[in-house]
Formats: sequence, structure tokens, C-alpha cells
Amino acid sequence: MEKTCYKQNRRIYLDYAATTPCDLQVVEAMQPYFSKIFGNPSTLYSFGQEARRAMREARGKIAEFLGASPEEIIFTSGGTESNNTALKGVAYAGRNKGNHIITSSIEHHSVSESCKFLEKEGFKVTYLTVDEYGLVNPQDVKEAITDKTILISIMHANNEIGAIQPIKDIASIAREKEIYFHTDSVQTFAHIPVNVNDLGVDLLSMSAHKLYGPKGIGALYIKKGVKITPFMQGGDQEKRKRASTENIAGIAGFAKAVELAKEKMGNEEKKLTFLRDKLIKGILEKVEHSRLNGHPAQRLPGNVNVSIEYIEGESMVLNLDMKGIACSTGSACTSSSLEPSHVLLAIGLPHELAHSSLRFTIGRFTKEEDIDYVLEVLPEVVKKLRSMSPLYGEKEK
Amino acid sequence: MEKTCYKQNRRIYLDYAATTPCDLQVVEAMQPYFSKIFGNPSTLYSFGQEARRAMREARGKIAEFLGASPEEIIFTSGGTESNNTALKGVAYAGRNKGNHIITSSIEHHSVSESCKFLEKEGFKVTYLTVDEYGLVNPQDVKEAITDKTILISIMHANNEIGAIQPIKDIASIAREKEIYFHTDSVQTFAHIPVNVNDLGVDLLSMSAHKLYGPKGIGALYIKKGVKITPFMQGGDQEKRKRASTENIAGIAGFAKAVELAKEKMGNEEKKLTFLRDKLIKGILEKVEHSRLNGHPAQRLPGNVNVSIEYIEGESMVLNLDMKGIACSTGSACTSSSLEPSHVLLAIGLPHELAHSSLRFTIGRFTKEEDIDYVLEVLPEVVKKLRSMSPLYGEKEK
Amino acid sequence: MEGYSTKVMEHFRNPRNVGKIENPDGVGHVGNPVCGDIMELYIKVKDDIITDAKFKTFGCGAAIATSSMVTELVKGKSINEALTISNKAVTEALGGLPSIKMHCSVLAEEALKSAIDDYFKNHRSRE
Amino acid sequence: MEGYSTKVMEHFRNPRNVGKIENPDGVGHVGNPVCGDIMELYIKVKDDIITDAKFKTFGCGAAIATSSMVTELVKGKSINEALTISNKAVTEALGGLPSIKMHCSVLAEEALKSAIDDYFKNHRSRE
Ligand SMILES: Cc1ncc(COP(=O)(O)O)c(C=O)c1O
Ligand SMILES: Cc1ncc(COP(=O)(O)O)c(C=O)c1O
Repeated sequence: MEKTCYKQNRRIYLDYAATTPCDLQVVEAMQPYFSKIFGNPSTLYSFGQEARRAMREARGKIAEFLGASPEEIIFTSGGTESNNTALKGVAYAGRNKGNHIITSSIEHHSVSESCKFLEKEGFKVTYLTVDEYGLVNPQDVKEAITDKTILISIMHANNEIGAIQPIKDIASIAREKEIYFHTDSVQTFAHIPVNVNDLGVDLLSMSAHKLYGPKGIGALYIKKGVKITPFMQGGDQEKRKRASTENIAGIAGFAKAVELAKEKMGNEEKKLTFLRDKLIKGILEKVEHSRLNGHPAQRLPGNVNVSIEYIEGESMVLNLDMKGIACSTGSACTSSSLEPSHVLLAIGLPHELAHSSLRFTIGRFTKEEDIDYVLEVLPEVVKKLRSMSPLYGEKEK
Repeated sequence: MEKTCYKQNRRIYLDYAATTPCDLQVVEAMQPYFSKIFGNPSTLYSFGQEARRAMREARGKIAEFLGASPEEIIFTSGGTESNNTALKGVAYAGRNKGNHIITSSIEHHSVSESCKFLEKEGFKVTYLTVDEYGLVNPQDVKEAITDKTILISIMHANNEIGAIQPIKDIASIAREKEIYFHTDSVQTFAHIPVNVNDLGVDLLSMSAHKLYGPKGIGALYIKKGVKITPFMQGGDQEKRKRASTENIAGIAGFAKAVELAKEKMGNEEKKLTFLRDKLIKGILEKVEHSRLNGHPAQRLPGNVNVSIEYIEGESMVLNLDMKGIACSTGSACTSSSLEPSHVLLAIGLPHELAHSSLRFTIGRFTKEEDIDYVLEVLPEVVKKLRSMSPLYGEKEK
Repeated sequence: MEGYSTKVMEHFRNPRNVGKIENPDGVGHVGNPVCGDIMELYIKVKDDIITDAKFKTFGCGAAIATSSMVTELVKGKSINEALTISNKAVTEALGGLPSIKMHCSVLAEEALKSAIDDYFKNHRSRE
Repeated sequence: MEGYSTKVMEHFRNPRNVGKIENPDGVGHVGNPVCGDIMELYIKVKDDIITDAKFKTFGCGAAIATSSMVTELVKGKSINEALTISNKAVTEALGGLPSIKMHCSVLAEEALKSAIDDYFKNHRSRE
């Protein structure tokens, strides 16, 4: 895309679920660890021990926020690695006990692709369906369990439609049957309360760049006693659970982001919920033939996902971008397949509605006037695209 | 360790092989990508496309420096991930062709642990021995090849003793037999000339924090046509070869580090070689019963590895740290096993000499006076520790 | 995804020839909602020359841009010339497409062929 | 590795009782070069009281610190008291040790036991 299309003054970012900008305090917190406290934390001398101390502090902060102990947290390169580590790690370590895994049909690809890989390696995977709101039924989990089940992995909240799963109920079923339970908390950690004890989970994935921290750093909570085969293999870092020289700057930034979340989360949740509901209501009112995807209430504070009939997602995204609004779609446009979002299909949307989806995700730096602006611009964009659409035309006939 | 032990004025870092401080220009180059150009490069809108453009530029720079084309470079979280990806990726993808891998006994743990994992998965691995200098004999590689061999992985230079392997010769053997050849170039890339065409390799691992770039970012060169099963599985990033939201700040920093290396490498190589040889000569002259480990000439410019008889490595490292000098040892002190460095044992050192090793690695910010200072301080430290050593006492008797 | 070229974005922003032609001489319908792209291409033919072309498209940026471009390319061409317009020609005229969007140019070619087929069916038998 | 405690570093920096005792009443030799730690512990005993203790150690920071600490702990103690000094006592006196270094405190305990054994062998038979 050439320059001219950004000539508008406004630039409104409404794709916080894809990634967030670093909070400026996070950027600041990272600075000492690039060139000053740069030592390899595994080393004995002062340069290394200083880095190690910073790492210990960061780990402590994150653990505390989760209700975990520091030894239960390992740092990874992001949510994808945390999920790969949890899934493959538990599967390989538990192979002598069984080969069955239960997950849902709306997981992030880092979970579902790991499952597909494991299927090739001889594991059996049950992909649970969800209801029209995108919710997993705990009863289905119970019924899927066999005496070979070694792991259940259900995401805390879905990244596309924001549906928050009944994790506590599922975790307690898993616990009863002594099966490890993992949840992908990438979209919830530091956004809504996440406490590993309350939730009752054994493993939990996090990613810093979804919470105003840097990209390329994440963490995995592994409850004491849970056995995993390391995924990233090599040196003795992270108590031999995750090799590679530790990304201290990233870790320090992550910890700062968590510290900020701790401070801001309550208010932010309220603000985002308000803006979210305003945007949903506004779209449904102002745009004919639009519908909300996901659950109206059991939903991430910042998530708005709608389908706008007769027009396609990518062309909406591009038109909105021309007006300075950044959002995303579950249409197939950005992926190498032609299939639209597996999540939207899983909640029962027909293909055309899945291709017509638009996701706005609201975050820390969103203002109410941004929402107003979207509500002003979106109907025009819809009108323009519908005027081009053969489907809309047909309908009118 | 408490504060007081760093009260000396001098702080001399001589562990550049463990990690390097970021060059200040690298830190600067990263800044725009935290909060300004922070978009997810997979997205369509301007925030994302700007990030994508930065990534494309970075990839181009690194590819060019390697003699590769941009599509042949994927970004990873570091050397460990690059090695895991290369080893496991080729193994899984090539399983229908064969199950035999050839490597050396002095590889970094991220290669050797990946091999051990693969052995459990049904692969056969040949670990070639090395000579007293730590060099692999290409003839041995040739002889180890079977009709089941699908991968040969030999590191370009060893991180502990700095021995530079005859990669070209080994690669040409591999090519002749149409077997994929991978080299771990973490210690050589941007330090000595590394060109994938000259070397004739199919896969090559890099890590930014060894070349004044940030920690937590690395890359893997995968020659066009080489098939790998993705290691980090999930989304469609990196042409589906490596999932996870791209660490753009890290990538930009990595590219800047490479740009600087391109500019400085020739002179730096000369400077480091000079300082290295001065330090080696000085130690061998000033410290009785010391010996050089590794090859005297076929050696990384910045690498000095010596064994100092009758005293143990960690206690030397700690004493040197008390004098402000940061270096490392191949003694077992920092690892969870009691075995000293597998590399030092592989070159035939008896255990006591392996435990007595000291590694100084020299880098961009090392000054000649730093070397002089080490040569002044080390003999005192050795004397102090020998006076405590039951082995040294015995010898005098 | 790779970004779109300037030309693609230009056609996407200001698509040419949007709409229907009343009493067209040929109409092509291609694509389906499953794959996410539907194109309708209308042509008006006089003396073997395509005098007008319009489209309606449900689809991504590339689908709209290729629709726009193919209508532009075809106008003023004879039927036989129009039949030689390949997806490659459309792509090239747009300054290239991201590889995962190549199917849109194929769709545009098919829409054109389908409209011409329809014209043949309505107006004369193909030799 | 986890860092060492202040106390460990203090003993490492200024180890107490380094050296040999000429004509010792007991000597303990433990460890071997393979595992990277060798301790030699010398004691002087008078009227069942350990009046002096010295050590020589080849080993890591923890090995030196635990050697130093055990010689300190043992001086002035009766043989029977000395026999009750466990690796845990040494570790605690040092304010803890990184988990991968616990074996050093075990070695220190063993060195002491071995020196006392040697003393028994030389001077009296154990009852
Ligand atoms: C639910 C969920 N899980 C996992 C991930 C992967 O995280 P990352 O991009 O940090 O690898 C994401 C976001 O991309 C996500 O939304
Ligand atoms: C030769 C070699 N390979 C791989 C690695 C691993 O790199 P990273 O720490 O970036 O994972 C290192 C350094 O730690 C190394 O020296």
C-alpha cells in the first residue's frame, strides 16, 4: 500500500487482540538490560548475577500476580511457544500413561497445530465442538475422557470472538480424574482476573505482547509436580525446562507490563466493557443485516466481533484502514487457505457470514471518540461495499 | 554475591561468547518498534504493513550478508530454537527417507539434546569424535554415512574452545551424497566470513545476542527446496515455517547488528586475533603448568581457552570476578551435572584438566589494557588458589 | 500477508465500472460464498466489440481490484481479443498480486470467459 | 546458577584455616578429580578436643567455603560433638547453598568424618 492512503489525520488502532503497543513505562523498564545489565544470567560473575537478580524479581512479580510460586513460571518466546511446550511437553512426558488429548475446536492454531502434529506421532485428539456462542460444555469434556486421557487443553478466552470458557468447571473435572489441565490464557492474563489456584489449572500460557509488553516473550505456568519433556532443548536454563539464553530485556518488560496491569486492570476492565458495549450496540443499530458473534456477556472486555452480511471482511478492513481504523477479520484473506476462521465456522456461521466478519478489539489507549468515529465511518464503508456486492443486489430483488 | 565484591573500579567483560552487550546503535534501532511501529506484521492495515516493511528490510540485510535470498531466512527466538528447528525439522520431514543423523561430540547442547530427543523417537545418531584440537575429520563424516543418513550437523566453530571446523569439506561430502547439511553458526556469523554458498550448507543457525544484537532473537537459513516440519507450530507466520507473532523490535535490532558487523568485521577480526594471541602467550608464559585448549590457529578470533593445572575453574572465575574480570569455565560448576564440559573431555583432557579450564572471550569493546590487566591479575589468583590446592601441594612434594 | 501493490490499492479504492448493465449481452457468475469470492461480470457487445463492462463483486481487496482491472482491459476489445486476456495479464496490469491472492486473478479471467460464453449462448453459436 | 549467599562468598574470599598441619592427629581425604572436588582436612586433637583444623581444597566456590566453614565449626569441639556436625549444619552456617552445590557440604562432612576416622585409627580404637 502506498503512502497516500494514510493521509488522514486519525489513526485508530482497534486490533489489541492481535498485538498491543508497548506501554512507554515498559519500554523504559527494558532499557537497562540491553547494554548495561546484559550478562548471561547463567554465569557466575557479577554481570551475570545482576541479570539473574533482575530475572528473579521479574519472575516473582508475574508469579505473584498469577497466585503461583516463582519456580512454577518458565519464560518462553511467546504464547505460541508456551502452547507448544505445554501440549508437546505433557504429551511426550505422559506417553507411558496414555495417548489421548482433549481440546476444543476453537483453540488458537498454536494449540491445534501442536495437536495435529501429535496425532501424527500416535496420539489421539478429541476436538470438542462448541455452542453457538463459542462455549465449551464441561459435560462434553467429562464424556470425552477415557482411561488414556493425559491432557485437557481448553483456552481461557477465544482470541476471535472473545468467548470466556468455564475453565473452573472444566479444571475441576480434570482434577477429579487426575488429568493435567492446560489453558491458553494469552487473551485473558492481565485483562481479567487470572489466578491459577482459583482456576485450578496445571499449566497456563501467557504472552507479553498482548498486555502492553514486548513481542517475543511469554511464559508458561507449570504447576509444581507436573512433568513435561522440554520442548526447546539445549542448555540448563529455566531449571532445564526451557533452554536458550534468557531474554532479560524482554523479561523485564514483561514484568513491568504485569506490574502496570495489576494497577490498572480493574478500571480498564470497566472502561473496555463500556466501550465494547457501546460499539456493539452502535453497529447493530446503525448497520442493517449485522450480527454479533460470540456471547453477549461472557466475553472479553475489549472484544467486538460482528458479521456484516453481503460484504467481505478483508475489503472492509482495507476500507476502514483507508479511514485510519485498524481492525481485523476472520475472513480467509490473510491466511494461505481459502477457509475462513475455524472459530466462526465452529460456532455455526455459514461460510458467507464467516467471510463477512469484522473484529474490533479495544485496549488501553482507546478513547470513546474513537468508538464514535468507527460508528460514523463504518456505515459508509458498508454502504460502499454493498453497492458493489452481487449478494446484496440479489437480496434487494 | 553481595555488593561489596564489586567495589573495584574496573569491570572487564571477557565472556563475549556467552553473550554480548547490545551495541548502542542496535538499541537505538529497536526503539521505534516498541510503541510506534508496533503492528502485527501479519495484518493488512497500515500499522501492520509498516511493521512488515521493516521486517522485510531486516530480512533482506541479513540474507544479503549471508549470500542467501530473503525467502531463505526465518526468524527464531535464538540459536537454540534455530538448532532445534533445523535438527527436528529436517528429521521429521525426512523420516520417510531415512532415520540416520550424523553430528559431532562437541556440538552445543541445543544440537546434542535435540539429537538425544530424536534418538528416543527412533532416529539413530552418530556422534563423531574429534581430534585433540577439537576438529572433526571430514573423512570420518564420509565413513559414517549410510543409505539412511538424512542429515549431517556440524557446528561452524565451537563455543568453548573456538575450533573452526572444515565446514566446506564436510558440506561438499554431504552434497555429493545428497544429504542435508546443517551448521550451527552462532559463534561465527558476523565474526568471521560466513557465506552459505561458499560454505555449501543447506541450513545455518544464527543468534543475535552473540553479535551485539538483542537476546531472544535468532535466525535460521533454510536453503530453497529444503523440506522441514515446522518446530514452532501455530499461525502462518514466516511462510508457515515458524509460528508466533514476530518480534519486530528484536528483528530490527538483529538487522542493525548485522549491518554494523558488515562494516566492522574485517578490522575487528584482526584486532581480536591480536588480543587473543597476546593473552594466550601471556598466560602460557606467566602461569606455570598451563596449557591452551583447542587449535592454536584454526580458532575463533576472540577465543582463549586454557587449563590451569591443580586449581578448579569456578573458583578462578569467582576470584577473577572479585578483581572485576568476567570470564567462564568448562568446569561443571554451573551445570546440574558434576561432569565438566563435554567438549574438553572430547578433546581428550583428563577430568582434572577439564575442571581446571578457563575461557576468556574477547569482543568489540575489549581494550589492550584489559588484556594487560588480566595478565597482571591472573597469576596472583592462580597463586592464591594453588596455595589452597591439595593437588599442587602433592606435586611439590 | 504481503502488501498489495499501489496499483491494486488504487483500483480497490476507486474501482472502475462497478454495477450492473441493464439488458447485458453476456453475464458471467463465478465463485461461491465458501471460498469467499463471488464475481458477476456484465458485458455489452456491439459488432463483436465489447463496448461496455461492469461488475459486482463480493470479495477481498484483490477480488475487487482484479474485477475492476478486467473490466477496464476488456472494454473496446473484440471478443476474440478479450478471450486472450489471461489471469496473468490481469495480474501484470495490476503490478502483481500477493501469491495467496493469485486465485482472484484466475476468478477474474473466469468471470470474463463466463460472460463471453453467455454472450455466445445468447447471440450466436461458437464455431 | 543461583548466586552464592553473602556468607559463602565471605568464606570463599577469606577462607579460614587454609593449609596443612604438620604431624596432624587425623587427616581426611575425600573427593576425586572426576567430580571436580578434592578436600584434605587436617585435625589436631588434645584431650579429645579438636584444637586445630586446616584444609586444602581443589574445588569450586562452595567447596572452598564449606571447607573453611567446617574447620571453623569443628575447632574447640570434642570429637563426639564434631561427629554430630552434619552437612546440613555446614550449609546452614553458610546461610544456604545453591541446590546444585549441596554435594559440597556433603563432601565437607565426609572430610571431617574421614579425618576423625583417621584419628581413631591412629590414636585409639572406637568403642
Ligand atoms: C489465544 C492465543 N493463543 C496464542 C497466541 C500466540 O501468541 P504469540 O503470538 O505470542 O506466539 C495468540 C496470539 O497470537 C492468541 O491470541
Ligand atoms: C554454538 C552455540 N550454539 C547455540 C547457542 C544457543 O544460542 P541461544 O542462547 O541464542 O539460544 C549458543 C550460545 O548459547 C552457542 O554458543
